Amino acid sequence: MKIIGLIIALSTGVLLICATGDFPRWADPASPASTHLSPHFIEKTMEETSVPNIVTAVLADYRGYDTMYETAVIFTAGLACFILLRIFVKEEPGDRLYRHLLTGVTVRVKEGTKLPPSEDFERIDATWTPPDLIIKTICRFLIPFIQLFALYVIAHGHHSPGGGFQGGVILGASIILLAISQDLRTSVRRMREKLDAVLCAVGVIIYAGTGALCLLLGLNFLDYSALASVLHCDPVTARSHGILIVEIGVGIAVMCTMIWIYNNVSSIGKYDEGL
Amino acid sequence: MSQQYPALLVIVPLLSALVISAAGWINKRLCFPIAVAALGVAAYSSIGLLLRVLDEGAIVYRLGGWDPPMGIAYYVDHLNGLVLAVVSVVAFLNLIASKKSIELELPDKTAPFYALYVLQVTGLLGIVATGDAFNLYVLLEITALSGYAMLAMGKDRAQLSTLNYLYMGTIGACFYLLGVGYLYIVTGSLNMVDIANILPSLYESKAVLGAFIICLVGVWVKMAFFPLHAWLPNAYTHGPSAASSLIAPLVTKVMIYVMIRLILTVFTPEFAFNILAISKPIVWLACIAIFMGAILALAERNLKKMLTYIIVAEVGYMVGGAWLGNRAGMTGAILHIVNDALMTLCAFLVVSNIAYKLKGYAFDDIKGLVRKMPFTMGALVIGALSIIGVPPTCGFFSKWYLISGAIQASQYAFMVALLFSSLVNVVLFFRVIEICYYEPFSDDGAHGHGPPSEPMAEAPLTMLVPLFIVAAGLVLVGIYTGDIVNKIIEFAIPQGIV
Amino acid sequence: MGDLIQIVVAKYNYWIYITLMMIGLYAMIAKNNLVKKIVGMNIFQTAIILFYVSTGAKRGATIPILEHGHGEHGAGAHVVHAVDYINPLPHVLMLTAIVVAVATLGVALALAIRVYNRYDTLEEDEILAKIREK
Amino acid sequence: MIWQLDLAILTLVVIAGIAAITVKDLLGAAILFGAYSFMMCLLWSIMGAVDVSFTEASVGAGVSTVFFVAAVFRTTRRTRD
Repeated sequence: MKIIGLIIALSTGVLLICATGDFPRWADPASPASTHLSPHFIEKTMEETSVPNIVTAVLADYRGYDTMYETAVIFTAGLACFILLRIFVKEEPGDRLYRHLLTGVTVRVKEGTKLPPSEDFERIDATWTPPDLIIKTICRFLIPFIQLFALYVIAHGHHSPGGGFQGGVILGASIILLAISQDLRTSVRRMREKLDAVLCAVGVIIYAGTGALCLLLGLNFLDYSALASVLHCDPVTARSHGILIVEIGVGIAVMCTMIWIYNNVSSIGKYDEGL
Repeated sequence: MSQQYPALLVIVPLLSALVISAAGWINKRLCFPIAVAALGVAAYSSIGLLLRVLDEGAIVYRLGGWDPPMGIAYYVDHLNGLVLAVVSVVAFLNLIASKKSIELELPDKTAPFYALYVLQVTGLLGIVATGDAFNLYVLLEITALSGYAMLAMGKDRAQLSTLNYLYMGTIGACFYLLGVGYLYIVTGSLNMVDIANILPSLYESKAVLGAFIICLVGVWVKMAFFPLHAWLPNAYTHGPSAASSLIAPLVTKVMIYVMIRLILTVFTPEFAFNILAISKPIVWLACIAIFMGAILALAERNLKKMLTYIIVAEVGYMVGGAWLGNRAGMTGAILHIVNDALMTLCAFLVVSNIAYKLKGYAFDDIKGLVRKMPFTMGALVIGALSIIGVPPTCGFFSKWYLISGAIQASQYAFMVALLFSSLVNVVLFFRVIEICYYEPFSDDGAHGHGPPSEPMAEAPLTMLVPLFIVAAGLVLVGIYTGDIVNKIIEFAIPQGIV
Repeated sequence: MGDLIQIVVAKYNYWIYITLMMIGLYAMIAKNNLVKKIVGMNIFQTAIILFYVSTGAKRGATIPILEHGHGEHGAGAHVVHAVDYINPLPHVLMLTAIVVAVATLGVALALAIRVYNRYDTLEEDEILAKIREK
Repeated sequence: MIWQLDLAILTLVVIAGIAAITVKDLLGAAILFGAYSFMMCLLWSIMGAVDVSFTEASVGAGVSTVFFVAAVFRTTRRTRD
């Protein structure tokens, strides 16, 4: 297998290197890639969509259809991880560990038995380590700021690098950070599985629904200028607002999918004990 | 509203897939009706679209209202109008047929399964309709990811074989992406028609040649063309019935459509057939694919796995037909996309009926099955006749075009391969039918009191009716082949190919 | 000398991209461990993304965010020249590709975990041996 | 764009890539892959693809690495190649 792999990789490499022979010079301003389509995007974006960040404009408007499917790909991945890994168990399986908060004594509870209801016991993971004050405090302190930054990234995507994806991933990462620094149950309490899964679909629905609204308003699918009559503004501004709406949808979908995938992967679908 | 058919075709399934996955958390019984409604709308609009294309010629739908090279456009002509109709109808019939088997095989995950099913169909329809090379890649990945998830829900070694499928599928998709990148760097465009307009001045360029080969190899991996077929049989065999009877008929066929689209629209036949002298080797490769597919199928003693090797051979038919480089061969290849989708669907629906009633589909399990499931077996006979290529069924006509194309191009090896494969198919299906008709159940043999009176235990009506529709479709498409060829495929092939 | 360096720089870039692709492809085919294959898959995808991004590079141009973007909208506010800004199209495409890559990664890891739960190993030859034993 | 920096980082990227697929510990491979992604994102910001490098920094170097670590934690670190 190693030799076959080497042969395939090398022959592909040779083919690719040979084909680079006729490429334009690297970073050449006169190359076809820089002269055919991109001048239109660079020069017309401002007057057609009034978004200074060209990447955002092309991403969500000119090639908005691609981006919708990209969101759908992420959604598909979340759904795939869910269907592959999630195990629905009625009772908690196996032995569970509880820690008595006052004394620090760890109690192992056998399968099928239950602990008397008491406020003093805290459920802990099998790989539990004593809480590190620094990590817990710093994470608790950081997470709101991370989330604030993520919202800024989504909202300011028109003017600076960023947008729905980056913001969504950062939002998702903040919840994942919570799950790592505390434990999975804490983060699932904050973001219930059902809410997460429904929001994941809702994010993509916001995107595709905006497109479908344009279609119902009489223009082509995803032609945000149709929103002008709803938003009471001129078509160019409507495009700018349309981009913001779909970016929010993308942000929600990406955030929830990242959390969904992480939860399923880190707990092997049991939603019980995480990393 | 008919202006918006191209959009409706993919948007309705996409939105309803999302609604299904959300509704699954509220009430699982909502999912199936939503999925049926969505695919029904898709099938309706794809047929409406095909009729419009027949009236008015190719339709360009500008998504986002931007003109094609800037934005993404759908470009629907006779070729993909036909394929769209086939994809949506096959997906719709299979969904209805699969309801019971999904509920049996995946009792607590029906909702996400329906969502993935509809997403898969969305991806396939999008791949066929799109006129943008990069958009095709994104849709390819939706199709692939939902396919992996569905196939991996099967039993035995389903996860392992799906993981191998994932590796191979990703290599294929990445190669395609790389090929598009090479095209982009020399043309600066991503729209298929636009690329085709720029390319003629670059035919000598090594980069274009490289792009073509890489794209082609990527698509070949995805369609399981012979040396790159290793992922297919295991992945399709071990998947749940509903998933394999959706993916087996459609995914390979859609990838063949992509290859034909690359040849006809993006790189133009002039470049593919005349400037490059690679037609002959590819047809030889197709011959080997057909031979190997047939021989490997002979070695199998499991009905479903045998069918997967037949798919490998059929891919060889279509690749070879497309690369013969003449009108008859191309007609045969396009016609065979339609026919093979229906034939494979018929065969796999039979398999899913068997799996619904019996434990397995190895040859030992299906002995004497005809007494137990006579209607299912009747449909299998029609499907088998079509795969073999017996005249009233549609399989005969596409094979006829392929063979006459091979004679015109004087590629006699391809003709021999086709005849050989038909012969092997006769043997394969005769063996299956013999086992089903004549061999008694193994435990009945012990009693030895004349013919056993096995009670009939046919699959439920919701599984049988779609199967009969498909079987009738095989004959009907065969009867109306002339119309399909003269009214649709004739216009799908550019005049340049004689 | 300056020219030579330029040529080497130009070609060196493409060679390195292709080397990275070869590393990824080799790992996907030849490695025995399922997770190593997934690492290879990501390296392959990232190398392709690198290749695309480099097609957008433009000498003497700045990042594709328009200056004087704030304030009045529409034409006439500020004349934009295409040569001043890097080609944004490959960036857009590659945002999509990165997301596709992470989606594939998620599904692949989920599958690898399922395989591990069933066979208790990630080595492909050990798994095949276990299947043959049954 | 400074070509010396570009070449240096390119070389580092290749080294990180080779290391990620040869190291005999899956957790190490995951971390090296994170390093690879992060250097890739530096490379892209040198080329002026700010949005792409931002995405790669959050997705490739951040979340992907977390997924890898989670999967390795749930399976095994052991590997023979």
